[in-house]
Amino acid sequence: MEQGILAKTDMKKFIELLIKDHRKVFAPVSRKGRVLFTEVSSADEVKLDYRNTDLSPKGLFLPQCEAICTFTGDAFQEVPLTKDKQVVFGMRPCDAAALSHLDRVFTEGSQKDPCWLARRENTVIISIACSDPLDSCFCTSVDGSPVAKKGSDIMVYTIDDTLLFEAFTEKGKALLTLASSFLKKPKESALEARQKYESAAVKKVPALNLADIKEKLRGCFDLTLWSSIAERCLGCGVCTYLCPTCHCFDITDQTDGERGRRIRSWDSCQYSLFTLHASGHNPRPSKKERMRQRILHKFLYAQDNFKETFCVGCGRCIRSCPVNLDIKETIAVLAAGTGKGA
Amino acid sequence: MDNPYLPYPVTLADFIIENDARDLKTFKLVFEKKEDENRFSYLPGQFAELSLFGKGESPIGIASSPTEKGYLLFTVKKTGLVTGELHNAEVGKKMGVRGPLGKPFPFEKMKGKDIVIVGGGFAFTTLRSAITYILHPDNRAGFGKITVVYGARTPGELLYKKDLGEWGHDRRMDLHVTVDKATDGWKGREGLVPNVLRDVHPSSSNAIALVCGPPIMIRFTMPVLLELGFTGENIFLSLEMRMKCGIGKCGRCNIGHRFVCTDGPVFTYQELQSLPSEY
Amino acid sequence: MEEKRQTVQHEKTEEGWEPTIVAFLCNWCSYAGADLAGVSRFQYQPNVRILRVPCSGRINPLYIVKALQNGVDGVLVSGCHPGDCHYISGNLMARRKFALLKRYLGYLGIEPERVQFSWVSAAEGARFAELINKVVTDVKNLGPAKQLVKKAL
Amino acid sequence: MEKTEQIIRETAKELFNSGRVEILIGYEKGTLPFRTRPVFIRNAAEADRLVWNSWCSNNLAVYLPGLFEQKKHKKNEAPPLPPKVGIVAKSCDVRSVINLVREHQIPRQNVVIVGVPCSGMLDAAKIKALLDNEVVTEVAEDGNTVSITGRSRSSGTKVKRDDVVFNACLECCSPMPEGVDLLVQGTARNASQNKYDRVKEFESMAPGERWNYFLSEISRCIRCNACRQVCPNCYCKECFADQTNPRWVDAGDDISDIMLYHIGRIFHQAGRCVECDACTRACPMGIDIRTFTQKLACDVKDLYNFVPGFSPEEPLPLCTYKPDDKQDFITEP
Repeated sequence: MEQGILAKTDMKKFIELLIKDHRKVFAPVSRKGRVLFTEVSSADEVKLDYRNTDLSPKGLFLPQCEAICTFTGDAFQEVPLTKDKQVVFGMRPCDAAALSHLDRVFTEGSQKDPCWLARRENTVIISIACSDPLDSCFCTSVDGSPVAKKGSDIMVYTIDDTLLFEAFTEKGKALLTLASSFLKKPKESALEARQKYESAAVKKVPALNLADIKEKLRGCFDLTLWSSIAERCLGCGVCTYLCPTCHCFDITDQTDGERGRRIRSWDSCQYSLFTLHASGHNPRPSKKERMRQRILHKFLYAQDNFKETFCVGCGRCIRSCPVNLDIKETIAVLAAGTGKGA
Repeated sequence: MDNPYLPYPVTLADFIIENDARDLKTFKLVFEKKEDENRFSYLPGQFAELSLFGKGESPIGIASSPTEKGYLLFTVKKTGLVTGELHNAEVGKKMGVRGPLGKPFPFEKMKGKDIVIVGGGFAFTTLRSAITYILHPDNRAGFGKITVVYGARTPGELLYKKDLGEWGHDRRMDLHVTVDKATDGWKGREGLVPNVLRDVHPSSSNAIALVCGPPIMIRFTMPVLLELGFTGENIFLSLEMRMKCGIGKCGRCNIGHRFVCTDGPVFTYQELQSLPSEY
Repeated sequence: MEEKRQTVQHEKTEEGWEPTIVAFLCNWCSYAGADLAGVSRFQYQPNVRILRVPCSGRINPLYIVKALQNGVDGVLVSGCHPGDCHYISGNLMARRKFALLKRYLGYLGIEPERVQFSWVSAAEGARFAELINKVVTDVKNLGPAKQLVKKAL
Repeated sequence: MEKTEQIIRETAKELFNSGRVEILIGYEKGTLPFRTRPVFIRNAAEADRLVWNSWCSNNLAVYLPGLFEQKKHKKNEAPPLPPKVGIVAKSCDVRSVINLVREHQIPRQNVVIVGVPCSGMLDAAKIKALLDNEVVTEVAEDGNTVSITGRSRSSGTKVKRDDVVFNACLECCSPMPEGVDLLVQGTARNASQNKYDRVKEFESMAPGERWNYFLSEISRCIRCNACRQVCPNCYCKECFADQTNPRWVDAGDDISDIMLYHIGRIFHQAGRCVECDACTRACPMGIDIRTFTQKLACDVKDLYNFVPGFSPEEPLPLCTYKPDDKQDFITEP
């Protein structure tokens, strides 16, 4: 089943069906003024009229901390990969696009990441098209859109009191087929409404001029501008931890007497310890180099390696930076600076 | 699917103290399972994550050659948590090895060519692997003249003294060992590696240079190699970076868009010049 | 500090449970007091593990919190009586830290009896034995520590 | 406020023209509505970037230790002179500066403190909550009234200014900066008389409830370290939380580790915290850190009658003692 209409009042049934089908359902839930993806047990908790979750949903696939193996003394044991079937309901297209970027990192190259793969394969992503972007959103300037399908299995459009579902992957279609008993076939008018919705939504996103940004950034590594850009940075990890495409991690051992586990946990290129050698040498010794790494990784290195910009324009880093460092502005300043050959 | 984050179980079979400062030891590791040894198929220049449960992992260049069957050698300097623990380890200690990781020296490209090997200090490890590999009777004929220039600060800091002794008598190669500062009883050369290299003056025609050493040595060796006529694509260097995953995912060892763990650690001088100097 | 973390592995059941208490004792007074208690054959409860420190002023409040995280049921810190510090004012400086820490942990909702502070001189073997008995009884009444305790692996 | 802003700009220009400062840290317009951000001004011409309004909530003192960090220099050369730095500071920020001087992190003679009387900064989270988390499009101030407009509402919701001011500002005991070099003319809010109401309120809860609150707040922590990085007092070269040998705080997901980090960090502020609220404001997860920093400030005042950030000479309470300090907490067998 590729399309279906669900009355908003029937959402409860839909979520219940998913849970009955032995799937964990994650959806945006409002808690103390923050909206976060949380496992839900009923549709009542789900908040669909949110704009962007405070934390990106990347943690559902790359948890902040997960065990790679456990050990007792010198003998180790593999941690079995997850087999849980999951549905993420109500993801924003920008976050879904970020997942497809991360798929490139974790599944390409000579070695694949089994933990990431297991979670991705067992999860159906139901995205919800965006109609009311924030001032800090800029998805359309980084190859995205409030209705982009990349990374999602199903897209949901809110049309009046109904939700229009459209599936475009096998996983997505299978899920809709499962719910076919209470999904109605959409009328022509609904599809027209969707099209209007799409074009209206795209226009609402503030647009930047990021044309040729990759070429402009290519010559900016040695610009003195980096010092002034990074000057106000405080070196916390907010931007990277909230970012849906930042995926750097650390591997450390945790012990409890003889027993222990090897864990991988989020790490941030903004921390000085990130690249510190045991000898004391640090290739990125100050916040200038670390800021440069973050920006160029997203806009240049990822382009070189994957032909993708590892920024999806969700605006989280802009909204939550304690000192209002704005990646949009940074890029603009750099692009201008390269032109001048400063 | 194999989990690339899991090590192969190995046992510490032996170790030797390499230097007077006693902070460099070469560890001989033996796979617990024969099939793991077969799966761990490597070439000189590659590295592996040494894994000590409870302490963590540390990326170390492989010092043994694949022609040395039955064991792996790693020369490790005592610096951090993992290497400190390793230095305290006793024979029989169970640990892990994850790899092989990274790209080896370009043996395809080196075939039939003269090889100039320049090493300094403790960075000689993967070069030892390369020399041993090249000198092996099965491989020696595949390469031309072998010239090795190796230096350390003092005689006591030279690695692999046994190998150096044997290679010194080996007519199949031309070995020049030097020290920055001679001590009593040192009969060999005294002088910095770049200067010795200039003296030795190996031919650059149909030749490849492999260079590993501390940054300062690299900085002064490069002009000499260029002077000798080596071009950027014929000089190969091995880099070091802080690493965790070793498979290009964890995001910390990049120089520009290249990852030292997967695209390196061996790079041509030409490649390095096109990359930012952030290492 | 012992490098390897060793969660105190006792069954956290009320039945047959015996608390584990860590006592940080200053070298000059309280540790000597404990010694005297032993030499004098004063009986006290066996639940205490003693860590000798140069001075109560050496105790970083983090040690105390870390001990609780590692699963001890109670912490006792004891130094020289005010005025008797071998380093003149170590215990007086420490007193301020301890006063704040005691209040702070209580504020977070941790039972005040979990962390106790006292002064014991080298001559007070009997006082030391009584102190231990009191602390052990207090902690026994509280039951096993559950807050702030790290999960066993 | 506009007048204050003008005076700040003029003051800055004078400071540059007279050569009293080389760098001035102040606030400039942010890239988002209802935000300002730190700016480093380096000459008189740039001074017009400076702004002053109700969104100047950052504590700029956090940048000072970095500016005075000893730069690397050649062995045979004299070390470079420390810079002459100006800083635009609210009273809480001034207290941070003075505390940094007290802790010998910055040389007082090289800092020109431009104090600005503070009427309390506006709390965007409170405003957002008033509009039921709708996108706020306009916040207009008129004396003690604030009018808030949301994206889908045409008319402004009017509230008392104090309803949308940060809690920390409501409880501020000294909105008028003290010990500054230049005091910008302006009016400050009245000093609060009911200090530590939140602490008292929290203490009135049962211990179990208090613990559960602590647990639920800390469980939202994502370990981004923002609370530490924005704190002017957190200048340690190596934080205990980053040490690996011994490793105090594991990288894992055990809540006790995260608690240990917060307890350790907050307790390290005992007698030093000036209650500027920077940690709470920086937290991307909205953790109520303030309830837990306040307690120590409250106890330090209560036990040792000390309020940090007023005297550059007076010993810090945890680096001194009195023979008759309270010791009613001591266990008597």
